[in-house]
Amino acid sequence: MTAAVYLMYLIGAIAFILGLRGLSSPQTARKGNLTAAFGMGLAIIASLAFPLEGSFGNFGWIIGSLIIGALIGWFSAARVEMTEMPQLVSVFNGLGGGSAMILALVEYLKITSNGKMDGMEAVIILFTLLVGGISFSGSILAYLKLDGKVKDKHVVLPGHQYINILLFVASIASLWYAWCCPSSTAIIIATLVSLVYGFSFVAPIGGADMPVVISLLNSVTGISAATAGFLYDNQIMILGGILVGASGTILTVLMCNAMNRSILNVIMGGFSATGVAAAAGATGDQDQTVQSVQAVDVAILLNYASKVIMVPGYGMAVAQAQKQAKELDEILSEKDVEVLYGIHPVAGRMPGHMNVLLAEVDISYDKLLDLDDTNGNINDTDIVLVVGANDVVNPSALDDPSSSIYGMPVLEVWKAKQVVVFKRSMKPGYAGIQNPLFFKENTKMLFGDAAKSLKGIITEIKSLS
Amino acid sequence: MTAAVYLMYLIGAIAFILGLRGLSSPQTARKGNLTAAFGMGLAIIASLAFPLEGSFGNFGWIIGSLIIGALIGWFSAARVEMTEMPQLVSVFNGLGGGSAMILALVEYLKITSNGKMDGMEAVIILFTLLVGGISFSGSILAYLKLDGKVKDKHVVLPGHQYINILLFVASIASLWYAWCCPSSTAIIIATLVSLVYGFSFVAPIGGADMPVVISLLNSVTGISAATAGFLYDNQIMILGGILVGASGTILTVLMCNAMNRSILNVIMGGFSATGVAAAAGATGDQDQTVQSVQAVDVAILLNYASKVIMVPGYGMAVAQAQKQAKELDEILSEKDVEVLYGIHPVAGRMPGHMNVLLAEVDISYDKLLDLDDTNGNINDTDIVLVVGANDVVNPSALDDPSSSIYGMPVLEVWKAKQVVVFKRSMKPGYAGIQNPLFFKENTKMLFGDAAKSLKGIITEIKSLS
Amino acid sequence: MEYILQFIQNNILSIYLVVFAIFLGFELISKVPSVLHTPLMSGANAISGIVLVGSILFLRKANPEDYFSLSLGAIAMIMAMINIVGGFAVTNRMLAMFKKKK
Amino acid sequence: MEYILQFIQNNILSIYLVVFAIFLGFELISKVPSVLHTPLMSGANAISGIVLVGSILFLRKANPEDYFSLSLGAIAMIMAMINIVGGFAVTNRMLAMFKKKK
Ligand SMILES: NC(=O)c1ccc[n+]([C@@H]2O[C@H](COP(=O)([O-])OP(=O)(O)OC[C@H]3O[C@@H](n4cnc5c(N)ncnc54)[C@H](OP(=O)(O)O)[C@@H]3O)[C@@H](O)[C@H]2O)c1
Ligand SMILES: NC(=O)c1ccc[n+]([C@@H]2O[C@H](COP(=O)([O-])OP(=O)(O)OC[C@H]3O[C@@H](n4cnc5c(N)ncnc54)[C@H](OP(=O)(O)O)[C@@H]3O)[C@@H](O)[C@H]2O)c1
Repeated sequence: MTAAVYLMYLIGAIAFILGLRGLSSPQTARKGNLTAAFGMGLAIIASLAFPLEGSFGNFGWIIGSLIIGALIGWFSAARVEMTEMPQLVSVFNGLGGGSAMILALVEYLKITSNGKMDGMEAVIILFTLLVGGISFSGSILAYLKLDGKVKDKHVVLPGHQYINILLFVASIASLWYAWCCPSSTAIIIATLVSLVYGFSFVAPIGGADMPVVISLLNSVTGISAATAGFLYDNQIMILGGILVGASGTILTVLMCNAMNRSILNVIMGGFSATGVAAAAGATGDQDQTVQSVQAVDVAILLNYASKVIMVPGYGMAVAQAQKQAKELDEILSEKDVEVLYGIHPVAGRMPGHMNVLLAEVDISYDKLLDLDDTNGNINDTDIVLVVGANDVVNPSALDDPSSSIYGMPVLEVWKAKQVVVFKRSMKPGYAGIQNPLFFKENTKMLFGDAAKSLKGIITEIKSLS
Repeated sequence: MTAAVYLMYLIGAIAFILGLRGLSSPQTARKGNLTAAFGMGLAIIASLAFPLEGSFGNFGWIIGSLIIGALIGWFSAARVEMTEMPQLVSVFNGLGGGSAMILALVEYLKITSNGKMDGMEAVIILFTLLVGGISFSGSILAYLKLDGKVKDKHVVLPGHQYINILLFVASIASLWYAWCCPSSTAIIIATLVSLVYGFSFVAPIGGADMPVVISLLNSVTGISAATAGFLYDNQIMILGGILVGASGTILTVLMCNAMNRSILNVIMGGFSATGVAAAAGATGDQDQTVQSVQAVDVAILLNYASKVIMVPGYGMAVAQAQKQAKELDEILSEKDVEVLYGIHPVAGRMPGHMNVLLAEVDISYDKLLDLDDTNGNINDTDIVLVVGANDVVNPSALDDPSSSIYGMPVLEVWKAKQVVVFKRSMKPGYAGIQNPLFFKENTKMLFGDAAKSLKGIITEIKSLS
Repeated sequence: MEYILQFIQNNILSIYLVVFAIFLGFELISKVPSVLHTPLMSGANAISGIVLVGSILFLRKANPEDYFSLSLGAIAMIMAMINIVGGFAVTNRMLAMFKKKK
Repeated sequence: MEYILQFIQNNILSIYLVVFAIFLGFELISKVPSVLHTPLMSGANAISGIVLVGSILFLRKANPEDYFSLSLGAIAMIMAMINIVGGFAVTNRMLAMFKKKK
């Protein structure tokens, strides 16, 4: 029996590995995800069947919790809008971390009430408590920020970095206390301090950096799962946790690289602070003029173009304009206009966000250009349609050392013959800074919701021909 | 102390992993190899320092053996010609397998003399003995075949496949006997049968397939090291063995794919048999004529060319003509002739063989085209110089379903304007089949040793200008 | 120090496991193309719910009278289960969109 | 069957290790470009000499009077050591040629 359970865990672990391998190609990704889910199912069954000394069963509680959790998870996943994906991932991540935290808490209480505990075991429990707690409260705040329920300025205190250092020291101290002199009071204090620290850790980080933070917290949750695995001497927990930790770490690094910022810079929230200042300056700066156009003008331009690149950004997700983009693409392709898409690695609010949107409406992979390919193609492009993107097409990143995004590689759309920018207002994007692109000679602004503007253009083109 | 030794092993294992990672790029490959060697050094030191119950020391024997082995290894590595690399790797591989085999043998004798052994332990020992023995005798025969000391026909018996099946059954039976009724006689018989089986396994496989066999035996040696690791409960042995096993397996599969043959087909030696028949036919087939030219003719052709592709093969390694190739390349490049190299994945006698040769004389990576790139470049090429290649430029692979290499992708050199083939005779290449390329209208043959022919061309070109 | 050395000695296999898993994780993830980063994030997130295994084992051992432990354990389980089911389901939804097109 | 189940139970960690190492090996090796296949082959070959560790441990435990075991153990060691030193040295020689050019 024991051997059978061990084998189930082992197969589950292999399924995790194969699942992640599957995720490395779009063709096999879906199967990969299901493989990983299958591995998880095996791990759950194995845990229910595990021959446990001193087990009281409690299967009523267990099955009940499983069902409740599954139902809640299933319905939230089925109901969520694609634009709210970052928020959902963030909440789920917090729940995983919270679960690890509670587990560490109850294990601590159980072990201390049974007598003394082994030193290393206590270290593992307390570490799990700390990282789980940080992940829980941090993710919840990240969710609130992403959802716009909490604004940066509501939670940032003056000298916040020093407060964070203090809180960090305080959590280590409270953990140490819970280690040396075990008591329920000690552990409850330690839990609270960890939670406050997680919250305060995320507080000064700018809303624009939330995806990075979520990915970081994701890796933290993974680590807490892995350390909990040590507690139960359970290999699939260790493996699963580490895989998540690796994934979170790599994604964090990739995102930071794509924004040309260090992880420390993100955590210190330096970006947000300067961003706010710059934004204030930007809105005051109204003496430059922009050329505003109507849908019909853009339709005429497109009618004479032979190569068009569309650059989607967060605004496309907000307006859900991908269907209209696809429709325009089809109409233009019929007229032998070449339509391509320039995808910036951090366009939108999650890595690969734009790819998901465009995949939703069946736009072929071959039309998607990455950063370098887009810039290589830009010179002989007649029109670039910037649909709800802003920071990722900001020339300041290249030529203004005082800009907070200076150094981030961007799509150099201004090198095309014409640029049309779709947005609703002159408001800045997530980085909160002004975009000189809008004032360039070859840039036209088409104000309004992106989906509506695209629809307008489509109608005009149809009436032209 | 124990912990320190454990850590040393662990660091050694990490060094192996990092070393192999380093090997994945030419820039880091050398460092990778040294990292792996460092890991091995740590593993040796850890084994010497390991706190062992019931150790008698015997450090004289140990250090002596280490020194003797190191000296022999070092000098054979330093002395070997680059062309003899396959032979050397094959011998080294056999030694590794042989070492595992002897170890299994002595452990068996020791344990049986001390009383009964645990069933699973015996299985591990006997398995190590089997694979180690196969690897040892198989590699030695592969070495002899590669070196031309043994010809295929000397060792192939009629109905060899049935003999091999019988021998396999015999070795399993003898192992089973050594398992159920331990005795020195039993184990010595089992060892001998394993050795004979390994020898007989390699015997029917054609000389041309030796690289595949070596790679396969390499993976077998790895497996024997890994199982021996189970015996000593030693993780670095398990890891090292498995890494080698994986590497050998992948290389075997890649080579088979590049030749468009299944591994079973290679092992059954089907290739060699048809090869021999075809070769006999080929030498008799003298009614077609070839156009034989002199160095001066080729020099004139080259003088008017603007794009030249050189296709090196095993003959370049034999003639050590890479220096002359480089010299010709430099002279032509000065005259603004574009010189590229078409590298077939199985040209030569080892995977990557040509790359090693050309690297030896500092030819830049950018000039090396792989199979697809070469074929893409061939149409506007003025002259292809086939320097000692044969099978890899054989059009039968594409258009003659009866050919033994039918289906293998080849370099389609005959699509170039002119082809010059450098070889010493009309003898076939390693696959032993005739090459219709030699009889094409746009093919010229330059007979003689490749290095001498190239030197002749260089002299002529210099005198022309 | 004493603790740590002792721990290393007793858990050397688990330490190997951790090291191998870390390398394996990095090799696997670094192959994922940026197109798939969002699904990767949510898929990995679902896997982090593996902590559920711990809460099942805890609950099975908990004293059936001790409602405090039972409730906390059940909460931990529910949280992890939401993470798992929700994570895999949402990833599947995202990837379904990719698949349609092929 | 009994044996095997017992073995699995007692060696589950080592089995995990093997499984992870296999995956890791395949991920690592499949990244090596064909240019480097010959050095990979000889480098991997050198690593297979790790069986030396076994022969060292064997020799250290062998009875100093038992010349039969000592000689066989020494032969095993010498063979493995040739494999190691020769393998790494020859790989280094090959790779040195690659490096020169950069
Ligand atoms: N993708 C990631 O993984 C990731 C991670 C971390 C940070 N970020 C950050 O997120 C930002 C992404 O850049 P981005 O260019 O995609 O977006 P952005 O800079 O945030 O700009 C989005 C633009 O879309 C416009 N917009 C919003 N709703 C719209 C609608 N319904 N119709 C038309 N336009 C609409 C907005 O202007 P109006 O309000 O005037 O309409 C805004 O200027 C970068 O700063 C990046 O660093 C991304
Ligand atoms: N690379 C690998 O990993 C690998 C693995 C397994 C099998 N193989 C097999 O090996 C073969 C490789 O093909 P290949 O085209 O490179 O070689 P090949 O077909 O063996 O032909 C080599 C040619 O070089 C000529 N040659 C030998 N010495 C020469 C010298 N000193 N000067 C001039 N020419 C000389 C020979 O003709 P003369 O005798 O008339 O001079 C011979 O025709 C394939 O059949 C492949 O399947 C390779």
